[in-house]
Amino acid sequence: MRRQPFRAAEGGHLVDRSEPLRFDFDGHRYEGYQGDSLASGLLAAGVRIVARSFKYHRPRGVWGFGSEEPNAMVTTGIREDARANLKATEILLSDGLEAFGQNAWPSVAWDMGGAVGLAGRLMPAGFYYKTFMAPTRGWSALYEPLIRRMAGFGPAPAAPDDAFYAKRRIHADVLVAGGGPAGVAAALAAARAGARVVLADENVRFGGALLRMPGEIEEGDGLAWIDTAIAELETMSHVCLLRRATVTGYYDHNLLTVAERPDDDVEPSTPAVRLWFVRARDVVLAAGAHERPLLFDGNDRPGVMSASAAAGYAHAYGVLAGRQVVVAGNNDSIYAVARLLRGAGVAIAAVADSRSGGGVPDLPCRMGWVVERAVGSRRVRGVLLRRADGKPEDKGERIACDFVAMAGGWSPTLHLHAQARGSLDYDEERGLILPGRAGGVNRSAGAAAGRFDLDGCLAEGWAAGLAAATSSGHERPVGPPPRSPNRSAGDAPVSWQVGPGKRFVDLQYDVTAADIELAAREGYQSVEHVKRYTALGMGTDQGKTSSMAGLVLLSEALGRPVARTGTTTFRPPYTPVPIAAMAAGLVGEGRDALRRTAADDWHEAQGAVFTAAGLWRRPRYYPRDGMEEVETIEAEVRETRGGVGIVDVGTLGKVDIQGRDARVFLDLIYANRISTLGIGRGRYGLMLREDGRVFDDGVIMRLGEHHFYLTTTTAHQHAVMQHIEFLLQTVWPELEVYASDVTEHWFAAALAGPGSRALLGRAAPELDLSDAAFPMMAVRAATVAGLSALVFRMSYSGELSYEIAVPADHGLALWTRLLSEGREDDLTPYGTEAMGVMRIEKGHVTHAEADGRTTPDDLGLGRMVSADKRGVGKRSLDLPALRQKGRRQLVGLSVIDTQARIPPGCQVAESSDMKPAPPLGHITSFCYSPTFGRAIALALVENGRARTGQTVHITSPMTGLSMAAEVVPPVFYDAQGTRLHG
Amino acid sequence: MADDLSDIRRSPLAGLDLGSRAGGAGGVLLSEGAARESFILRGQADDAAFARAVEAALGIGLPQEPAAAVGSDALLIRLGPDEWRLIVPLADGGQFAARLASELARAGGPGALVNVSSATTVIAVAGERATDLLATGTGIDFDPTAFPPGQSVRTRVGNTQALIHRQAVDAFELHVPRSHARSFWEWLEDRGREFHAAIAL
Amino acid sequence: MQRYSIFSLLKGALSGHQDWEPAWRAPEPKSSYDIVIVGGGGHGLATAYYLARNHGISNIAVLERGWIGGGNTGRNTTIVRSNYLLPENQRFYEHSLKLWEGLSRDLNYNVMFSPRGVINVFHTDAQRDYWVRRHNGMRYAGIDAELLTRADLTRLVPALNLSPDLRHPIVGGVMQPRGGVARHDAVAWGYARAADALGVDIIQDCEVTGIDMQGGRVTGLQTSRGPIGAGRIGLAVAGHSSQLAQMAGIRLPIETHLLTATVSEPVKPFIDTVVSIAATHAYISQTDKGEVLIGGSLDGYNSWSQRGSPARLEDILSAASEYFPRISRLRQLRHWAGVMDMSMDGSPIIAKLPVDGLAMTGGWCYGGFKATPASGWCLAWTLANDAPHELNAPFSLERFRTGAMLNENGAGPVAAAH
Amino acid sequence: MLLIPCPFCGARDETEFVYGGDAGVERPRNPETTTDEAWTDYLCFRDNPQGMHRELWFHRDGCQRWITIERDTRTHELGAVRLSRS
Repeated sequence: MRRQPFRAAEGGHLVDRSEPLRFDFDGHRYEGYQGDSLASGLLAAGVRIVARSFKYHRPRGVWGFGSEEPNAMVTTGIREDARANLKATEILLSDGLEAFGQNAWPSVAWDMGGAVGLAGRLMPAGFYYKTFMAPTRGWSALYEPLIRRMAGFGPAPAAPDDAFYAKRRIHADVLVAGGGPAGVAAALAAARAGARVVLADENVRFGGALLRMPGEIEEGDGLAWIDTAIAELETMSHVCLLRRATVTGYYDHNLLTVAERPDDDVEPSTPAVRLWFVRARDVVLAAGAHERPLLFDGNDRPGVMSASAAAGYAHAYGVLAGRQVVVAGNNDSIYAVARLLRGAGVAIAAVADSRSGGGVPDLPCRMGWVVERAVGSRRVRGVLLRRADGKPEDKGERIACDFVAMAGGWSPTLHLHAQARGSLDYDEERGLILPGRAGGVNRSAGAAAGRFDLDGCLAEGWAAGLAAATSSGHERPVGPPPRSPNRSAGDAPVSWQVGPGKRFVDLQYDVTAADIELAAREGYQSVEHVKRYTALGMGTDQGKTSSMAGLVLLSEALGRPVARTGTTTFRPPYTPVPIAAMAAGLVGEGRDALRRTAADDWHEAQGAVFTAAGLWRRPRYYPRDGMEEVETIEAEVRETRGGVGIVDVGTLGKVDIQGRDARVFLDLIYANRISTLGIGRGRYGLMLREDGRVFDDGVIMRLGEHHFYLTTTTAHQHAVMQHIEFLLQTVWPELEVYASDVTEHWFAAALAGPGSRALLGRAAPELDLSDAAFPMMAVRAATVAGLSALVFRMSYSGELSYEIAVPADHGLALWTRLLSEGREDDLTPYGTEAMGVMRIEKGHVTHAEADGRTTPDDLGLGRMVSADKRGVGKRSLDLPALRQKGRRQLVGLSVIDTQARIPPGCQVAESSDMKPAPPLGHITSFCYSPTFGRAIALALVENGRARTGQTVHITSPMTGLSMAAEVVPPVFYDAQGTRLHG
Repeated sequence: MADDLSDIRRSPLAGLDLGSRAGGAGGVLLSEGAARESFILRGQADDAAFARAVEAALGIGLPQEPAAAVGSDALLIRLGPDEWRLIVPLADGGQFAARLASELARAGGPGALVNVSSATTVIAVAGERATDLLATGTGIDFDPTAFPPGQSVRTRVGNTQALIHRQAVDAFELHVPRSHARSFWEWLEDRGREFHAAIAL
Repeated sequence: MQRYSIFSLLKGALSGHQDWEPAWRAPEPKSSYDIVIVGGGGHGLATAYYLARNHGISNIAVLERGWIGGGNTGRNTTIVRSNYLLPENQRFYEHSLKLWEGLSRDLNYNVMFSPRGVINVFHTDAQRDYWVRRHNGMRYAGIDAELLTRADLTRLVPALNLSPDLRHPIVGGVMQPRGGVARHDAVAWGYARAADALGVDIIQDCEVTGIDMQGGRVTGLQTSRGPIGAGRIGLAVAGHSSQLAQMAGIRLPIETHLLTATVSEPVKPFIDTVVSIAATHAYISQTDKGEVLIGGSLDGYNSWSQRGSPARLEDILSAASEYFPRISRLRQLRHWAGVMDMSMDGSPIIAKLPVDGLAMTGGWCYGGFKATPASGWCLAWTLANDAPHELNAPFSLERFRTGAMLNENGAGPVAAAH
Repeated sequence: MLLIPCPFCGARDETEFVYGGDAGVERPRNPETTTDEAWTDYLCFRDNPQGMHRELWFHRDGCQRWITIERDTRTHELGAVRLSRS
């Protein structure tokens, strides 16, 4: 195990030195402390190369401090447990953590892929658009496989994520995004005013920039003031504090997503990530700012890093990024950073300030000097400094160092503001893009709004919190705002010092300044073109450190002001969000509840094989010992047709219709007339869509003067309800009709077969089942098997049949009592397959036929459309295309070869050759009919009815199967309907 | 007349065998609520005859807010401009409904009364983390000022539509469609892991 | 035009890539053109290219409000296929697919068309019957189509979850092997470069604010860069078809809706085909960068906001991770929403409009990207001949008047239902 | 995700609702005497404005009322809201 050579003797407010931890990186064991991030642990151990770059495989080190990190992406865990593309800066060190560098073989330290770097000159931005075109299929056959081998950063996942993920949907008066000085001030002001506050920060501790650099608030240590404020907020029940929680997305009507990583030390019930959906009345955006890089040759070498990050490792973790530093930059922060590093034990080789004049006496300042080049390959060994205003032939000065802290100024974090569709303003003088007009109800504060002094951040945060509380109706007194003596703005003038060489703009995708210039030269001049041509800002850091530099370089290349160049669109999320967190609670039945009928437990106990019917499950058939599926289904059909069967029809939609205008309304929503129905009688009804296509069908029963009960297909329960309410509430609001969905209340079973009358007669002895007393399409209230029920005489199977409905709480009792009552009748429970066979034999249509394209006439139901009344969809039937000759019409097909079986998805053609030609039609439903001893089908065939008697071919070109069949009328079975009477 | 049906009534949760799952002590307690009779009552809120008939039958006035009006045993909840839900104990044996039906008939038959007693199953969610658990799956604001105890809302929770009746700050009854009940219960248990949900009979 | 090839790339490397010419010019608009195409996306640029190449008309301008390829061309899920149900759509999209197959060479610009196969999986008998029938029908239209068993699926898509314990288990699939993906931006850029080389003026940052008409005929356009005369005008502005048609006083059977798409962080490829899941309407592929790209269904209401709803994301990501469980280990990198021209029957409109000299391509619903070459090809034909080609004759506006809707998925005239 | 202020239930998430399209489309009172053009206008043709749009939503998971709202299709800012039948 390696010690911690780069751990300072003291310091580090985030680490607990009494708790050492061991961790592995690329197979080597290291030591760190509780509270370390993986990045700080690696730096403490002296590991400089933590990653390889995407395109050129250049060695890369830790660059930043948090979610802005472009370089240090690692994989944790191995094989099934591996998690790729994690930022070392965001991983909390835990004992036994295993991490690996990415995009390298065998390791990031010794990467064979580095050889690719040599071919780099052949790979400028967009090189693949210019070649790999020949031969014709060359791209996909030859080149793409190679490109795909290079693709991706980390390894592909090897297993699902089995961690627990959670979600929470809450409401807040004020959401504060960012828990630095501005955010904490905002939260405190808003909470004191009485607002419900959510404060979220991505770090393990509130404090923001104060975590990295000390500051003074209210005449004391800034971080101590933050702690006190947080302690006060923690006492308030209307405040929710979220640590390690990043506000990732800003959506319509002030809905924001917050990804919280509660703690890496998980107990089983702690989610790996809890995704919050916060509906906030007002939002304070205080997400701070990102430090900008400087653009010089070799600015990607391990050891070249953000100055504030270098300071942060020293201050927060007591970790030194090296022994000897060159601090370079364009703003006052370099002095504070240099002093902090010096205090922590780092030798200051030079402080290069690109501004001329000024300087501080206590540091080796080079005023008006810039870094031209970083020297060293596997790690930085020194820099070449030169005068900012010097001539190219001026020789620079080489200064040895083992790390470079660069301070290119700050870019306010605009992501959430921009996601909310706020406007962006370019401040030419300060070289900053600032939030302009707000999109949602929000306000930006602190560094996110371009205030870089501590006092300004506190004041602005406080004011924003107060204003947000006020706007959500909370005005309790809050006291005075906190103050800080740190009032220097520390603004950076725009300065993108550019020399020759490989100047990396986007470290993650290896985009250089030359790439951006090339794109501009080739005409890709919109900032979006440049992004897409070079991949600038498309990495997992989403351009947090690169987009501003890219913008300025592009503007310079085109000789136009930055304000005209504009920015690319800020897309959510702000940082990558685990897909498993988005999916939490929505997998399997959590996403689509499985709907079960009241008899479901019986079906399950019986071993039924189920099939899906929308969200419902229904028995497909009931397996029998020693019988294949097809035999079983045939038996269920035979026994029903020959005796009596029972089927669970509890899934049909049911609607209760009442009100004085019920009859008028039913005439309008059905194509056929319903108003003439007598009490106690029922009728088959056909619903059309307004465009004249068949929408749904069912049975309408009249239970009373103004009381009807109707059924819908299983699939359209909700659609029909919505349709009915639409018509009642928006088209005919004058009608007094009350429609109630009663699908869930009723269970129903159908008894079918010639034996159904006898069985029902015993189960409902009080009921007169004679044809005269209880004719077809009649409805009666009765006691069946001791249960209050509604009995309908109707038939779907073509046999004498009764449907019995009881409240679903009694559904299982009805089902089991009928089965035991029917034991002597050999009552056969049957599933959807047998039901389907019988309905095909009978020529009843389902959604396979009424597929949203067919008219009543297409389905042979034209006569059902009342000529003498209005109704939904009727007008469309007069449109020319719906009356046109040559439409596909419903027919029956009877397969000539009795041994043949129809495969799924067949077409209907004139010939069996299956050569390309327009087919005649297609099969809609098919089965083997045990009744007729051959395969039969329903089909939609061009001019089908006129083809009755002709031979056509049922074909399946993909399987090469075809069979001859005769066109017959769609009702195969008992066309006269005599069997309906038993 | 039919049998006494209390012994044959079957809950859609029966197949889950809650008895075998019972136990645990956590921030939230899940249990199946007592079965109820429930009815959809439709009518015009400004129809005086309708309102009088309801009051005469139930002894409580038609609530005009989405709040529940509580009578001696009956709960009357306004769910829509012309829709209420009447919930009464199962033991009532349909007396409330019969009285209401006859009062409505006497008033000339305004509105509509529909028995939906079997349509929903009652699931009770209680405990200090009850709102947190429900908030994993619904966008309703559970702040007591926005949703005070005694009120009810119809909304979406997780994988189902539900009528949530808030009995106390941390006690809720959810009336969920019976065909969804099992899936919903399992969803609640899964989401409840975060709060060490316990199950009671 | 400077030819692109491996040799030109080598030459470029030697000169430090200083000698590459602009891929297209940035001309000032002329006072008038024979034909003006509104919309510098793939469709508009393709229209200009085919007008110049196939019909010898090169006095053409393409007017783009922003930057070329900045609309739906740059915001789709890059899928190319011709696996449609209706014969009219089959013919049209197959023509498009054939153009895709030669496009990189045709344009001398690698659009990275990658025929890695488009697979549709299904879960129920009814879905099986539908998908198999659709693919059997494709065979009758001369289009490649294969039936896949579960074993085939295991082989072709090892990451796919074929467990019978899924809420909606997969029972089988169908595949169009010639379907695949292409690099979306490159399509716009390749057409732009090739059209420019044939003399077409591509004018960016030029917003059309009005259409001038005289005697029932178009005469030109008002733009943010001044008036431009035009003999004929082609609209290729899907997402804004209604607005442009409105300038000529025409209402369309189109609503504009959002379609959400998202990508994961890049990882090494483990999904090498395009897979579309019937149960959830999610379609999944992995880009050559390594991002898993997931598209879903519409947010469902008229909108030009390009943001999409997180509810839709929960939807498509839960679906994606259920059918590709390993996806659950990835993180979502970025999401966006396209602005979709949803026609009232789910099929496009490529037609002359009821004003002389004005034609459009639009109403693309989910089909816009894959249609790019044929859409441009057909609109070019229609503009050049003042009459539709037989490929686009069915995609008329009149069909909405006669009831001859091309109802690809059977939903009624409800834009969001397609 | 929109927050739709249902006039009866109060503000609820978009996921509780079903979109019903342009509220300005009126069904011809006498379809029989309506021309094909006017009838198909009702069926298919829409203004599809960029800006304020008056549209119908069905509160499926709440009061089950159809409501009419005004919404800016670019920003999703809401205007007036009412029950469609009131």
